[in-house]
Amino acid sequence: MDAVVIDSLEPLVDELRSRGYAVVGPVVRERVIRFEEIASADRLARGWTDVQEPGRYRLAEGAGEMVFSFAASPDSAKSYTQPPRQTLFRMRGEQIEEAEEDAPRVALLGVRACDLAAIAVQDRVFLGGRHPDPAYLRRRRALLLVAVNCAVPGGTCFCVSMHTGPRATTGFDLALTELAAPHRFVVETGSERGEQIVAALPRRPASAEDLAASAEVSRDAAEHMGRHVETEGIQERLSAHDSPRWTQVGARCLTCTNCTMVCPTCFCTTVEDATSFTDGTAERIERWDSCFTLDFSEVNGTPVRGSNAGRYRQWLTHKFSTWIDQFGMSGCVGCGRCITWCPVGIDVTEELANLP
Amino acid sequence: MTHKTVRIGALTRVEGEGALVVHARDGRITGLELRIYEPPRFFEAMLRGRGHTEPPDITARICGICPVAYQMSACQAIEAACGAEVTGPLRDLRLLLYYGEWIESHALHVYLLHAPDFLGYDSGVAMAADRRDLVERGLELKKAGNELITAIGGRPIHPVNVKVGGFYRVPARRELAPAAERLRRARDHALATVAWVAGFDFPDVEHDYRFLALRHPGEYAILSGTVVTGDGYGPVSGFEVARWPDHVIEEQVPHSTALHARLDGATGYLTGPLARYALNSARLSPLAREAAAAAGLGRVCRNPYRGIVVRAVEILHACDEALRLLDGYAEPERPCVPVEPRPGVGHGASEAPRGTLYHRYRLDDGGLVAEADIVPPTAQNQARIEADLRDLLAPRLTLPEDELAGLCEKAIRNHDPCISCSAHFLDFRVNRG
Amino acid sequence: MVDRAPRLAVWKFASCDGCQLTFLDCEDELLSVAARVEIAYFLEASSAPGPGPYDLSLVEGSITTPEDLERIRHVRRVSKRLVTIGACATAGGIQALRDFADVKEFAAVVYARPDYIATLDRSTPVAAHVPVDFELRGCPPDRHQLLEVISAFLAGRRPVVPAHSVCVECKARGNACVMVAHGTPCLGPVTQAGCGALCPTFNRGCYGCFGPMESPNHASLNHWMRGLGMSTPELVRIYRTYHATTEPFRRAAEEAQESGEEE
Amino acid sequence: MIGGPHPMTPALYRVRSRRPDRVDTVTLTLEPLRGECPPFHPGQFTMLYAPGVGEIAVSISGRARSGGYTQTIRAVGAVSAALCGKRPGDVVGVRGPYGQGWGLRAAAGLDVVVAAGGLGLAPLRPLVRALLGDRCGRISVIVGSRAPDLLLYPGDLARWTRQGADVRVIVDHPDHAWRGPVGLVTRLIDRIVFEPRRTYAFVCGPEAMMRDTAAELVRRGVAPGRVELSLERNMKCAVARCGHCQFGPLFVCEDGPVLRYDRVAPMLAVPEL
Ligand SMILES: Cc1cc2nc3c(=O)[nH]c(=O)nc-3n(C[C@H](O)[C@H](O)[C@H](O)COP(=O)(O)OP(=O)(O)OC[C@H]3O[C@@H](n4cnc5c(N)ncnc54)[C@H](O)[C@@H]3O)c2cc1C
Ligand code: SF4
Ligand code: SF4
Ligand code: SF4
Repeated sequence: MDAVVIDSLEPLVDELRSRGYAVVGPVVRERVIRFEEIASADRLARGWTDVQEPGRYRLAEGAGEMVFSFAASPDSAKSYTQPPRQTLFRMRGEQIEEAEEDAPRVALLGVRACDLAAIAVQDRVFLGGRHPDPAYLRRRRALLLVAVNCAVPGGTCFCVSMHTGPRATTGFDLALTELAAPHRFVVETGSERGEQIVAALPRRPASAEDLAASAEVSRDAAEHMGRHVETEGIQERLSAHDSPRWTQVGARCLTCTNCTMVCPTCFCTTVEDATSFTDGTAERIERWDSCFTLDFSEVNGTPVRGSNAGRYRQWLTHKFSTWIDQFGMSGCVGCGRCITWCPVGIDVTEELANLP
Repeated sequence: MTHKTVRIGALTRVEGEGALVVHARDGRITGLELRIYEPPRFFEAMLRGRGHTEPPDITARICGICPVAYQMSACQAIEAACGAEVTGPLRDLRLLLYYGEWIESHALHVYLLHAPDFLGYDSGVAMAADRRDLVERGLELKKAGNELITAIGGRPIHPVNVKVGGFYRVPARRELAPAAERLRRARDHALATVAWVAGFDFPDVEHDYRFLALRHPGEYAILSGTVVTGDGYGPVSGFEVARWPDHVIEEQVPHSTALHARLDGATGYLTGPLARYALNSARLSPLAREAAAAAGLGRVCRNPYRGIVVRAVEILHACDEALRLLDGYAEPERPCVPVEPRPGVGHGASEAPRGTLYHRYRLDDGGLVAEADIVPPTAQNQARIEADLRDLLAPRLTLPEDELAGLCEKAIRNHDPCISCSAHFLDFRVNRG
Repeated sequence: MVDRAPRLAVWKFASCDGCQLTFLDCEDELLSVAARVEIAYFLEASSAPGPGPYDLSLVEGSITTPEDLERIRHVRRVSKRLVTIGACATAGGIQALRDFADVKEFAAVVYARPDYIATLDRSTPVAAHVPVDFELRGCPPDRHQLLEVISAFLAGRRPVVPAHSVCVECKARGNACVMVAHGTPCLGPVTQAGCGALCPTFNRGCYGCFGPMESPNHASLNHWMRGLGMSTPELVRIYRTYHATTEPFRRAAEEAQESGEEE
Repeated sequence: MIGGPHPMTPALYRVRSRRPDRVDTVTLTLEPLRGECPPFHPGQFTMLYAPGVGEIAVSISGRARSGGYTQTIRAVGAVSAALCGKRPGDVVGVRGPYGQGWGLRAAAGLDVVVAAGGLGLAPLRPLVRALLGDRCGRISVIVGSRAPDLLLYPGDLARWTRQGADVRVIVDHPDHAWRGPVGLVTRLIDRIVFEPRRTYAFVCGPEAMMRDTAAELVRRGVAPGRVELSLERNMKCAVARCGHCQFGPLFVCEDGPVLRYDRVAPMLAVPEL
């Protein structure tokens, strides 16, 4: 289907809801742009923008009617593709039953190109190996992705370096480009599901000017990346295991795990066991874990990576180097979340630039 | 010449650690010591040099049973010192939090600590073996209180959301909805509780108490008010909380880590449910007033054993009032009012479940606490509890010792003494002298 | 071997009673627990203390008097497993602030006749005196963690009480970092998880009531929090509350003092 | 197409028999409640789940005549202790077998050195059995044990000797009855006969022991590409999704646990990798 133009998001939100999707979109909550379920397009973070730098995020007033004038939110699609906590199975007596947690239909409205790239990374991790995860697949299928092409990259963004953005080219059901004067959205479709939805909306074909303006948005965004990473030779640079740089960053790193928790591709988990007082049911739970905890690498009572430097090195080398060995793609999509949300402002791009 | 010593090595089913020693000679009590051996924790001393924002969190740690009471008295004392006042919807939210603590604390005492005395069990858990339905009802009530505190304060013990000036974040209406739902059921449980405990077999005892409680023009005072005292028959006299030090003086007794309080020179006054009821029963919610009447409480209750009925009535009042506030709840516009520290003295008092809890702080030029003074209810009641015990024992000294010990423990539990609280108060003026 | 219910004891030392109350606050589980274990000694809840030995002792409170020093040794002798609960029992609690002062002066401030008061110079955790099998942190401990310790004990497993930072729970709960988004100083990154990241959920910085996490980097955090406007005395005070005498928080306060002098 | 059970859901097995090996170590024979035991390669492991307690990685130490797996577990913590406490008839969960086993075929026609430290003998046991079954070259088995009474599988060791292997044992802490050598397992390399340039080696034990043994063999001329080690890392999933066992670019669970020394030697030299 050719690109179309819609003037308002209201019919889109309504259409998605009428198809049984919970629509999750950007709203302002506690002075941060968050993704949460909305009942109507009114709730969206219209007129807000954000200012992001290492270790600092501030909400700010944006351009009047524009709905998507901000960069990455602390929320990514990860909470939907891989919930922070899931029950794996329950065992009672000699019976074991898988906890088929239901996968509600969710439409994510406002995901960015980097987020789509992150979902592709997760697809590779959870579905592309020898032991694909049926629960992940269920959730993934229940997810409808309405992407928005970035207009205002944040101070910590570097998707251009990672070749993941700023324009959404694949992996979405719908992709919107928000245009001003007059306020409108160019809509591209990326799936049959997407086409059916567009077919139900009031729309008009996109004109050549609409398309040119849409392309201009992405060109402009690409020129305003807050950060840059030199990916050429990155694996070689990251093989400098004994660089003094690791000790320096280790002295700053809190080993708090925030970077891994907000990263849309970090997939590490651990398991917990629970037993009930009443009926003796045993339960196994999988939850997010992080390579920054000591337990993570514990063998025979001692962590393999005891120092902060060792743990930071593991995270950075995995993201940008060994991930490529393991999955044939980089683990970083350049969203900048780990930089903004590191409580002490450690900047992966700076660390990478400072390696020999 | 006959000697007799009654000893209770460790009081049970009270909060904190205490013991009782009674000496008698020739049928006369020669010594009676309610010993509080709760180790001293020196809160007033530790508070010196802390920031003006800190006492609510720090003093909460005096008592895990009534942390909200400490937080409320501390906040109000500091706000008074800084010339700030919390009013309107923010004050309502404080009241709601406090009602939660009342429900939780009273339900704990009524069901798990006190009722077993009347029904002949060693504990609430033992009682559950025969009367699981009752204990479950009590636990549900308690849970309703805890959920309300949790929704507003984050957790029931040492809530994290209380701040000098108000709160860190005010809950949205929808966040309070589950607690409100549970409270509706709790109110029915509370009604049933009043009827249930009213039917207990009470010894026929009455004491001429001198009562002390807060009084508020529009409320059955919990959060704030002026101090009133009286005997329940005659007129009351009153004073502003800021005049507390002129009226209440503490003194140290050798057998205890707690101090005894004197009101206008006389020892042995009573604060807590009986006092509140005697002085303020007209301000109970209509539902609670009706239930009290049906339970035969009258306008004043001087029988300490019936304290359990008054507590049940107060649970009902708290549920009822909390629901009224919840139904009218609109999210306050801002979570707190600004409180700028300035040098000066502030006093604050509120009604902890066990009675009036008074705080006083002096802030220095840097906004730090220079002096702190805390008078918890059990310290005020200790002399009166000892008097109750003398009255109880004097005519019964011929009874076997273990029987006497049992009677004493019950008489002490009537007052729900919170011994954790009582081990740390002082009056600076006394000690400085 | 006869299968009998494990015997549980709950002991109190210098404390606010909150940790024991946490147990009674498990309204939904209390009666099920009581059905699985024999609550043999629990003065606050029962006037029928059963004699030892006990399979599991939960100990609340810190050691502050000469008698308590004796009593904790007794508790250890009569307990197969001894689990300390709460900041007082695991770290000395708020009353350990006396360690930074002169306890005699403290007593003189509070009591007219300090000579009546028998107390030790320091408030110490239980583990300073007897071996402890497990320490459950928190002022107060989290209800779910307390139940987890009891049920892990019954199931013979290692309790799920991770030693990582509050941030892990904060992010799993879906909070945005209050330090990054609001500039609110927060001890979450150096504090052990367990509470469910309560304070940040209420828009407040963590004040460290679960004590230091497994590898706290206070120097880096202090530096950052100074940038957010905290003064040296404020930094010192925030570490000197409920876990003041734990080695990491003691050092954190000292580090703040030292780096404050440099500036 | 993706379907079927979740990769983290175990199959249920019943403990068929239990043999205490030494004070803290037990060998269990496990049979599935339904269906058959999947085939395994020597060196592979399973994830054993003690219901309500936890799940740990345990090597397969052999196949019982009945067809079940035998697995040897040392009680070092809660989960291993719970598994050691299982009795015949009890039910446990099993996932696997997982991982890359020993390069049995690569050793064909060569002298073989098998070096084990402590419990490291468990995954080597099915290997030695297989080697003895289908080849006739020189086979040396050198075993280090902390103390004589902690030695695993003494019956197997004797049988292997009878079957023609050169089996030698060394201990750290001898008792009065011990007449054999004392020290680290590397000392035994002197005593065995092998042609370094035509030798293949299989090593399993504590990491330091493996590093030293491999280095010593290489020093004597064994090609680093002909030395295999079985690495141990923290494992929660064994299917390359939990991230715990990463070792540089490797997932020890899927790319290992058996890895060639030429590949891992540089990584083993990096602290905290
Ligand atoms: C490939 C492989 C094969 C193994 N084969 C055997 C075997 O045949 N027999 C045997 O007795 N043991 C074997 N182990 C070691 C065994 O997995 C650990 O001893 C066990 O995990 C300890 O768990 P625990 O709960 O009993 O002890 P704890 O020390 O209480 O362990 C606590 C936690 O730490 C983790 N942990 C601790 N040590 C290890 C470790 N070495 N590996 C992975 N996780 C660890 C566990 O995940 C556990 O959840 C093997 C390990 C690996 C990786
Ligand atoms: S490593 Fe950082 S920038 Fe890269 S995807 Fe993760 S959070 Fe985003
Ligand atoms: S890099 Fe930053 S966010 Fe990540 S663990 Fe270190 S301090 Fe925390
Ligand atoms: S966030 Fe910190 S201070 Fe607040 S409850 Fe949790 S551990 Fe305690």
